[in-house]
Amino acid sequence: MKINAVYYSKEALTNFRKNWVLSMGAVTAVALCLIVIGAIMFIAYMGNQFINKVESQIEIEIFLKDNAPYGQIEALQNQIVNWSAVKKVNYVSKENALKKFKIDFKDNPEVLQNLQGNPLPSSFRVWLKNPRTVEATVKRIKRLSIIDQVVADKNNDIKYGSQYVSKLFVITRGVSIAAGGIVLLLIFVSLVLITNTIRLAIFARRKEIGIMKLVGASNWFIRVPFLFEGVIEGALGGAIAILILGIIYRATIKSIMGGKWLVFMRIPLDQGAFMVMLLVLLLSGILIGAIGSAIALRRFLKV
Amino acid sequence: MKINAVYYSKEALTNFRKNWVLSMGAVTAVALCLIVIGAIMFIAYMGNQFINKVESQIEIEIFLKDNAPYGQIEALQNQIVNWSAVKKVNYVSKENALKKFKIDFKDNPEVLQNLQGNPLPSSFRVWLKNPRTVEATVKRIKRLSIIDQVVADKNNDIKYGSQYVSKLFVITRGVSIAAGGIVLLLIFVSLVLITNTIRLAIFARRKEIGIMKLVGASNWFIRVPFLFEGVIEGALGGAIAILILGIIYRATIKSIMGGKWLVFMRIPLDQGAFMVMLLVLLLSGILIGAIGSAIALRRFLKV
Amino acid sequence: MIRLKHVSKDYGGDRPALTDISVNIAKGEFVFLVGPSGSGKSTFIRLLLREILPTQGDIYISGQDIKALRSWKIPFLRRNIGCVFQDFKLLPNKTAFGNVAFALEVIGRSRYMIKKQVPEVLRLVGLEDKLDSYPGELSGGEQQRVSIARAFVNRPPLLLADEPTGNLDPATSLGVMTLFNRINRSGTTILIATHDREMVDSMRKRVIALENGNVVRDQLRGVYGYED
Amino acid sequence: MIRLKHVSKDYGGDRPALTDISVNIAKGEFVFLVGPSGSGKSTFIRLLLREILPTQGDIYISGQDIKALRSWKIPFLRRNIGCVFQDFKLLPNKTAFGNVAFALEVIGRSRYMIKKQVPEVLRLVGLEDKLDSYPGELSGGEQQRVSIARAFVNRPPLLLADEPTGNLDPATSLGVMTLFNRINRSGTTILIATHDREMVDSMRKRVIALENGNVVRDQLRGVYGYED
Ligand SMILES: Nc1ncnc2c1ncn2[C@@H]1O[C@H](COP(=O)(O)OP(=O)(O)OP(=O)(O)O)[C@@H](O)[C@H]1O
Ligand SMILES: Nc1ncnc2c1ncn2[C@@H]1O[C@H](COP(=O)(O)OP(=O)(O)OP(=O)(O)O)[C@@H](O)[C@H]1O
Ligand SMILES: [Mg+2]
Ligand SMILES: [Mg+2]
Repeated sequence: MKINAVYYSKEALTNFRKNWVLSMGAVTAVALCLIVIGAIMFIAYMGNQFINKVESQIEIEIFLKDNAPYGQIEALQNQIVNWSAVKKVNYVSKENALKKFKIDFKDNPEVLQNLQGNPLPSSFRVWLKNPRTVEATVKRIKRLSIIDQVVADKNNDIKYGSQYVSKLFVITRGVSIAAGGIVLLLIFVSLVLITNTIRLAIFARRKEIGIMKLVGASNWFIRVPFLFEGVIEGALGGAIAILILGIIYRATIKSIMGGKWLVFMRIPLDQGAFMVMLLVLLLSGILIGAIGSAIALRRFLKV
Repeated sequence: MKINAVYYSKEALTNFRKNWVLSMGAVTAVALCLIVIGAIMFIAYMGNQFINKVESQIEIEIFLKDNAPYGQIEALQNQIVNWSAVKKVNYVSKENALKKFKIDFKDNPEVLQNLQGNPLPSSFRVWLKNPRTVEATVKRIKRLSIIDQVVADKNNDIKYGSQYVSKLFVITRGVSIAAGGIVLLLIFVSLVLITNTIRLAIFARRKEIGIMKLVGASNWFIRVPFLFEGVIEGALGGAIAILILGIIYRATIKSIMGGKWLVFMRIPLDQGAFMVMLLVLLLSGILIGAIGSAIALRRFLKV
Repeated sequence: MIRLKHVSKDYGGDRPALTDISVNIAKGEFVFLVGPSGSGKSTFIRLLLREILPTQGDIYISGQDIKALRSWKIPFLRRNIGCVFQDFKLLPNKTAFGNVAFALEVIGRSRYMIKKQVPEVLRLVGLEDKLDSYPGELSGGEQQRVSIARAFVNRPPLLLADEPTGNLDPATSLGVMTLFNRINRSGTTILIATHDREMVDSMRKRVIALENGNVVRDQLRGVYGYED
Repeated sequence: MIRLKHVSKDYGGDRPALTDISVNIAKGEFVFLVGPSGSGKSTFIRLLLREILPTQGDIYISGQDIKALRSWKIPFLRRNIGCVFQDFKLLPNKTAFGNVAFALEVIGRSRYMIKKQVPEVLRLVGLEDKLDSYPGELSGGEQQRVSIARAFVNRPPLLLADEPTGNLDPATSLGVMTLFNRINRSGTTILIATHDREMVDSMRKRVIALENGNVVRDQLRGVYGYED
């Protein structure tokens, strides 16, 4: 029905203009909620990037016997490097280990003074594609037949900071749960608020709705313009949220990325991901508007 | 005017009952916003406690010469312990230092194997009342005349993890600014939403307001019931928020305090502080209701 | 066209608004519904529009039991009934044109038809220069005339009017009555609730008189009655 | 009591609603304001209530220039003017009692006085059994009578009424007119805008006739005029 589509849109737009206060109420409600959600999404994204970065530093150290034969060492490396879970295997010679030790302990000269010769072993450092496979991989290394010929004591000399790793995963999970929970709560809050706003808007026009019914308008004829209006308001709210978040982003990104206080977690910011986030916000706005008015209408437009 | 107080309250209550949808809209808006604000306040409180705990572990170490005379050492301790900024000064003997070193390095047997005799110095550990005074206190220690007789090299042997300390303060500041910002944003959001809701409520009754004016009601006569109504709605919203936060608190406090995933930051939870928080929420609700309706009224009740 | 069988309506007050009303109105009739204030005239009309349901009895319009009507069919019933409401019931955010056009939009008339018919019908009630005024900008009588125009713009087979001349001066009232008469002659059934003694007396149509919710008189070619 | 000096009101339409009106109404007079629909009667009354301001000219009530009135004084002006509105203007969430009581609450009458006077005045208009009905539960004529009761419950020195009998049957109209007459005899100035020819003709009071916003007749002991 071509005429009706025209009628509905015209009607929705007219109502929007006529009931300026009501409409702007709904729009600001959507916009504010989406701004908060967007900000939290952004922070969660940054936090996730940060955690990924930390996780990517998880490594397995295999300390080698001083007297392990060179051929066996090479064989071990060739085996491990071919596993699908493994990203990279580095060999650290005794000399390099000592250099690193000296750097690490440069503040404790009394320890270094007492160092005789080079007591440090050579080692492999194994990085994984997915840090969560670290325990499985360690087990697999220990099961290798070759391992006993290269490592003195396979229970002590294969290390991956087990305590540190499990604690990190626990934090990661806690933080994701908390962030997800807050975002869900806020989506719920905004949905309730928008339903409320639209319900109020409909409530304010309940007399008009009654009149329409008396003149013979069918329920859908009355409902559709309200739905359209909700969608318009949601979309407008989403657009405003995007605009404001964009401005905030432009204003603060320099101080976040280049500034002092977060410099220790320099995170690569993906422009594409940011764009996707904005698109998600706009769509959420539209969805919220549609769902909100649908809920509001259900209550008030019984015959 | 006794009659008027009665009239106003009666009027506000009647309106509240009559305009159930509008009123519950405002109440849920207040409640939801306050729940989110309360949750964030709670998290911020916990975070603050956590940071306080970390900060309270900041200490200054003064490594003493092996050949420092006992009298001088005692004099130094007596001097420092009397400073108002200082909470506690502990003496760590050479033997205790070695014990601790052995515990710290139990995973690096190759280091311990090479340790001959006891190369570790004895030391003072100084805790401060306010960790932020650490740099000033270190400077003050260095300025002491007695210091050169006890310490071999006062620039290297007085340590307080300067890097670590300044980074911690930066994080602390960042986190407080972020939390404060989010709470402020949310207060603003809730104020806007509540003003909106009440404005809609007034908008829905603009005809009634017009009639009241025509019958000779003064502006304050019309305004006060709306203000009362806003306060009632705000208080009710605050009460609901408190109720729900209380339920959430009871349900989760066990898993937070006793559970696994936050066990590493065991924080003392002050019941009193929690009660104060709830009270603040209730008052905020009332205030938000009053301010919200005041703002809404300003716009609609010009003569 | 209209058949009421032992219809009662009780709002829950001291006494029912209508008690055991049985009335038949044939297609093409012109009927006045008279009675003192509060006697149940508006209630009668609201029952026919299915705005309210009778407490007892059955109501048939064009042979259809409107009590048993499925709720989604109600709009279609109402599209066949033009109604002038006592309190006008105009949409405040539509102009006079928009309010009348709405009755046509609802039944899916083309924009061309709307653009043609609405100004014509508004001219008939003497509002050709108020097309773009909102109800808030119209005088009481002008609003009433918009309401009348809306009621018969889509030529419904049944026209109900509650106090259609309450806010009109005698000259305009006469014009409106002439209009109703003309519409009636084209076959439309007309039921008018009114207090306008002059009008009723001069038209000499069928008069149904209500009092305290009872039909006290049903007279062909009747007069207003109720001598003061 | 009322003095209009060259008052014009232009809403911005094709032609002004009132043009250069000069009228004096003395204290204690009883005046009918007649004229066809849209001639400016309601506008005249809204000007006196300072609901709207005149485009030109000055309006004095009890010697006070109401155009120059400070906005916080307006409620006090209105408390001295009882007004019956054409569209009733009842508060939908107050009962008949509540609506009438409101006019007394506004001026700070004691609850005792309110409890005594309101039922009395509602009895005068024949609504003693509708005290607890909300406007939505009242018939058109009943709402109009609540509006009348509210207008004079606080015995204002000036009573304005816009179409006070438009929704009333002739018998009730007569009762209301008798009431107005009685109120007038106690010294209250009364101005009634109406289309009710019978009423105007039978009362023989001063008649001011408007047409297209102009005073076309101002006649002591006049009649409705306008022969059809
Ligand atoms: N919604 C309602 N709830 C309760 N009582 C009602 C309701 N509507 C009408 N009434 C009562 O029913 C009676 C008949 O009302 P109705 O509106 O039918 O009268 P009417 O004949 O149209 O009167 P009028 O000429 O004054 O318009 C009145 O006494 C009225 O108070
Ligand atoms: N707010 C407004 N904006 C624009 N025009 C208006 C407004 N109010 C009234 N008018 C116009 O002013 C003219 C006079 O209106 P008014 O209400 O005074 O007439 P009236 O004499 O009371 O008529 P009725 O007997 O029909 O009530 C009318 O043509 C009307 O359309
Ligand atoms: Mg009626
Ligand atoms: Mg008028």
